[in-house]
Amino acid sequence: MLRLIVPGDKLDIDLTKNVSLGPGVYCDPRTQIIQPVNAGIENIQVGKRGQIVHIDYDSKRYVPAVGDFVVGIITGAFADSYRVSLASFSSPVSLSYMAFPNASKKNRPTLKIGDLVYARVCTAEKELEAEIECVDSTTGQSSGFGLLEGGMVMDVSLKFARNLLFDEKFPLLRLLSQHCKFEIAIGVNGKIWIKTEDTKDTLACYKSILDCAKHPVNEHASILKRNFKALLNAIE
Amino acid sequence: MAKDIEISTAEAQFIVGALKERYRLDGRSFDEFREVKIKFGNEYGDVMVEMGETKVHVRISCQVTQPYEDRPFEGLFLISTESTPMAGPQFENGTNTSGDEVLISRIIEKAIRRSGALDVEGLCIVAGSKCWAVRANVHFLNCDGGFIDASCIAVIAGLMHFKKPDITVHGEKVIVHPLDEREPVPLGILHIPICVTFSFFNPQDTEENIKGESNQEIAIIDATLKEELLRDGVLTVTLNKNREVVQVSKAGGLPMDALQLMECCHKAYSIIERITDQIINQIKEDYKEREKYKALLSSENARDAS
Amino acid sequence: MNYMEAETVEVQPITLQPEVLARISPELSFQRHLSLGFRPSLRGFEEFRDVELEKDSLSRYSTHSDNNVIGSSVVRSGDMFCITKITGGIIEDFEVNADDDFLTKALGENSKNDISRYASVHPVVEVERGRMGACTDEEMTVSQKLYDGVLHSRLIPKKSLAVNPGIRTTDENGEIRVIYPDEQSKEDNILTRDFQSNKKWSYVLYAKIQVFSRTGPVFDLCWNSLIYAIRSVKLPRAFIDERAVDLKMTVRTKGRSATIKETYDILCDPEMCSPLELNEENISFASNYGITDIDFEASLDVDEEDENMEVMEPKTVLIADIDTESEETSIKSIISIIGNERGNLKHVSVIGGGSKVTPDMIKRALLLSKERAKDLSTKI
Amino acid sequence: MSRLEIYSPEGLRLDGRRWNELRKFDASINTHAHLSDGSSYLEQGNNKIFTLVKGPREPSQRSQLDQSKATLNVTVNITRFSKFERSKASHKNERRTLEIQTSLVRTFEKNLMLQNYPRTVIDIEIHVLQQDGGLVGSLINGITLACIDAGIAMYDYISGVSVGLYDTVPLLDINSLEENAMSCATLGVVGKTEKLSLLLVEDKIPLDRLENVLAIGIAGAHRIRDLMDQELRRHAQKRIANSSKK
Amino acid sequence: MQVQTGYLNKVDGSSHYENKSVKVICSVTGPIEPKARQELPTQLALEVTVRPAIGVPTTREITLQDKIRGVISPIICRYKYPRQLCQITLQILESGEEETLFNVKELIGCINSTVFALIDAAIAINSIAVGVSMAVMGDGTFIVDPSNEQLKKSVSTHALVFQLVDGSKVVENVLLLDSFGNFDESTLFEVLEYGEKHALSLAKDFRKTIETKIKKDLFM
Repeated sequence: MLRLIVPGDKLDIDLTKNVSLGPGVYCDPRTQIIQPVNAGIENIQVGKRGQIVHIDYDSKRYVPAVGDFVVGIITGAFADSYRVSLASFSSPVSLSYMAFPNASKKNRPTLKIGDLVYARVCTAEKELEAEIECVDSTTGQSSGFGLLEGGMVMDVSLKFARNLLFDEKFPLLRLLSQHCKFEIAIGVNGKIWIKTEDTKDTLACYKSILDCAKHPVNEHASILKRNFKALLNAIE
Repeated sequence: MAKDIEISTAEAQFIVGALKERYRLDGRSFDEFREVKIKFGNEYGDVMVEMGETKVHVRISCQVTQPYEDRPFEGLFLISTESTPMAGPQFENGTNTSGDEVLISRIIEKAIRRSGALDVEGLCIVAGSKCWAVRANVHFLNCDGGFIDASCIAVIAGLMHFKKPDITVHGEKVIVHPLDEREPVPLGILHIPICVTFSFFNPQDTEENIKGESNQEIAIIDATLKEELLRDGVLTVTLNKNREVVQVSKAGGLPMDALQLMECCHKAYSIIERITDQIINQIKEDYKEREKYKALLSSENARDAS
Repeated sequence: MNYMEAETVEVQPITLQPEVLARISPELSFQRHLSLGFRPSLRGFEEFRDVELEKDSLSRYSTHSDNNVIGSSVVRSGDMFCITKITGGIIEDFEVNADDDFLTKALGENSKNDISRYASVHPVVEVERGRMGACTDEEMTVSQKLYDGVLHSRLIPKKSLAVNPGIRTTDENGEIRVIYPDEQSKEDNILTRDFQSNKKWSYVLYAKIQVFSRTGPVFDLCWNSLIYAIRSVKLPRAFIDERAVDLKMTVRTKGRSATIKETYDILCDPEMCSPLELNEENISFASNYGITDIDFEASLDVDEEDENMEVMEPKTVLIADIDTESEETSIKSIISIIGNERGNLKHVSVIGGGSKVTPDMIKRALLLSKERAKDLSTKI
Repeated sequence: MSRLEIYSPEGLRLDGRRWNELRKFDASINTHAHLSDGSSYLEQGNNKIFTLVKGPREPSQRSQLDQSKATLNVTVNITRFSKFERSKASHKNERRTLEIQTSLVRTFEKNLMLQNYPRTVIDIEIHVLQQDGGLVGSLINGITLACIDAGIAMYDYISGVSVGLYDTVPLLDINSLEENAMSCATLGVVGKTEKLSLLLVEDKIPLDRLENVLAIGIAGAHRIRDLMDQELRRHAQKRIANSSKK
Repeated sequence: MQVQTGYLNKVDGSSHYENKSVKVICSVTGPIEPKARQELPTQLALEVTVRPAIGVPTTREITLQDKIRGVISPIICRYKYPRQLCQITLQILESGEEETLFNVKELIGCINSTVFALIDAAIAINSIAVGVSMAVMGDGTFIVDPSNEQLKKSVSTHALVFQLVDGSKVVENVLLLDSFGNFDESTLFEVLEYGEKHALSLAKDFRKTIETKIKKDLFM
């Protein structure tokens, strides 16, 4: 059952049992009351370890959380780390020189200001500057993280980025692959990087993704068709 | 500006690269002006202009005041532009002394006020002692490029749409009639200036631009925010339907061939012709709509009275 | 590692002087005081500071002094004090339709309540901080609230501010005389009729309010001081010089010319003045109240002595006349009242940023405000 | 204002020039050698301007530090006594002054090789002692000269001039009387090319006449470039002569 | 009341609010990096800006900002975003009242539109605030959302904001009561009661608007 939650509402949870709080639910540090703080759809799962509660909602401003895959722009370089922006005007996060595969004191990464990186958030304390890493710390491998060369980047809403990254049933990527070959990196900070073999395809992908973000899933196929066709026609 | 929007090298290269292949991100051609949407509010002189995602609101108001001592026959006309973080977090509150914001307000000022688009002598009530002060408040709501063009359209459309209360003068005594008592009177508009902004990109290196003969520079009309952030130079021309250049501003930036600039001016003319007609027509329609409404109301009143 | 360093260190509880604690943790200091039954200022919960008023201690506009103060007050409340100086100006009425007779006719006799028939003062509040600088937000907000308050209490009718200028004439013998329309004889009537101006003037009142040694919220002090000062306003009579009336000026621009008449200045008479007519029943006084929860966990003596004492219910109390930094930062729910001793209210503002504001609390505050207004009104 | 004859039927202007003649152009560089790294003094007609270039030097504020290129600042000080009537208020924070400053920064940003001086700041100070029309053009010339004197790498000269349009006749290098009486355009031309770095038109000019105005402006600007070039070469010769003496 | 969320796309949250003759746009951006002087070590800093429809901002707008901040601060979970900034900008398009005399309608319009913009920006809030503007006329009648003429003829004007929780059906606190004019204790309590009733019914509209927004965002 879908239940609309507005901040201040009571959540349908059993407080005598364990509760894990997801996005949109907050425990007030003073009163210790668990309450919804965002408007959205209530989502409660009761598992073995207790209840997991979160609110489903969409937003634009990204707040770092551990484990998130993000696309960031290098905005500064310091003695031992880069400063990276995950969203314009947000507090910057840091990317240590040691957070790269095979990193050592001697072997420094060679990123430049303005470069795009794909990374994972490794610490995110709300009082401190968050940190990201370009290495899978369990394997020490790059695992697809690191510099994103060329291509194009676009900003979408956070919900859309999450759908694209996590929802296997979300058809957009599969549909895109029917039109052209592409490389893609999806950051849950709402930045999507895409690279194809030529400008025209990238442009079509760029427009299609942005259009699809504003329309329900069932219209995606026709949006793609239209955009790719329009660009093909423009050539002739 | 407080802080800038961050743009990655990859994105910048892609956008300029696409321009070289004559593509723009939003699929427009280089010479295509975005569709202008003009909406009027409930009051006279309340205009909202939208160009793509760019939104500008203008409110015209007036009050009786004293004229300047050295200009006893003229009313006052003031345009105030103030940006807020509403248009985008890159804008700062109140302090609009930064380069871009000064240029925006100066160009609007030159295009409309200095060019005498509003008949200020018509604002005089009693020479030397009473006159109308007309004020245009420009509110930047959403910035996706083209603030100058949109604001200029909004201000001039606002002035054309605005009506000031009717007055009766008995010697020194002035009676201002409320809007519901007497039909208000429109302002005197002497010409309709419209701004068109070109953004220039240099696809080659600087040397070629300055020394070379190739003139390969790219000029696009009505840039979006991203294009504005990446452009190398900008030109704003203001024209009216009388084929007069009201104002031209190319404050530095990428050096451009004089002939190419001339070409821009000619391109701009066809655009301003179209927009001028659009404004005139929309105001006509809005007035008609109001008339209808008013007629409806008065007939109802008449019925009530009987 | 050195053995000595590893030795255990005895942790001593730190004892802080009350004033030090008040700086470091105003909230804790506030709660400690409350749990003992009084406030950081050592006042009781519902105890007000005493207010002292000095009337007419500042000189005013007259032949003897060259200042232009037409009303003033000096008010002290606790450590804070406040000087209000009211100055006046005369402006030409541009509100062309705002004629009082016109309004009465247009709106009918019942329009006495109509807000456009009342005026306000233009206050500028300065809270002295011992340094120069731009206006703070507090100064601007207090100024605006004072303006709104005076306007909406309908204290000053526009009619009382209308200027009825006299004429200064010089007769054949060189004798200078000022004739006012309300005290003229028959022959003068003929004289002044010609000068009956088409223009309308009115007084505007400006108030400069300076607050010294700020210890807490300043609005109430400023309001009360302003009310005392308004009560003491005496408006000087104004006149026009006969010779100036004839003055005509020809202006020529761009080949056009026009004659501008009535460039005369209006002058004030330093000798004659009359008190500003107020709607006396609308004089009111301000007071404020905070609502806060007493947090017994913060008190010093619960843990040891009264172990068996039942857990105290959190208690909500009303604090009258907020003062001191610790109260100002700790109290988030505030009731501010402007009213008179008869329970007639002019302004009530409730901000419920913290503890719950209950009707009972508001009722209690209203009751206290009546007593306070009674006390303050006796000082005029 | 009395009716002045701006342009006589014989083709003479108020100060006796013909339509295509420049005003007296007197420039000298290295005038304030101890005060700055580069300086110039320029008299263009009755415009009297001196320009100081300080830098490239370390920025005083961290915010001015740019990793990739030098930061350029221009301050224009229009003195209160620069016009016939002394102005009551300072021109410092006027919008017009701010506009001129921004325009000048943007004009020279593209012409100076700022990428050669990363992490530094270049301050340009201009003092207008006297003004008589066509101010922005003169400011451009002053900066060009001073920057060359300071030895800052640049791509080419930029020369500025203003052109008025009297009915159908374009008048080159106008003074303030002419400026007030007609509409005019200010140009900043790059070297001997036809490229405009700066173009300002502030009053109505018929669209079909604009090309004409630009053409005469460009020609005039080229002439000014030559005059500046002459002065620079004269100054250089003098220096060479001085150094060879030793 | 008509509200459109997501009206502007360059900010994180926005709303276009229209109620009778009041029209306000609100934008919210945050949490973002504050300037050094704005930063608070333990909580979110709020920057509230109000721009009038006509003229330049004066002390009147500063006072509005102050009142809005007083209402909005307690409903935002400010300790969730230490050392961050939230910019709230309000542009009044139509005030619906004579600016020199009143500010009730604008104040309520600003507060209501801010609540929607905050929700749109997904800033954590612990409850919603619902505001009502009222006028008491000479004959003792109460008018909600009075017109300019009614305001001018009124005896007293009241701005009320309630903090609502639990399905937005329970009043948690009175966030603001701002009354001017000539009234007494019993009128004040009647106003409070009447306003509360109206706010609770208005809250239903609030929830409906929020529901449409959520459904649109999540394509449901």
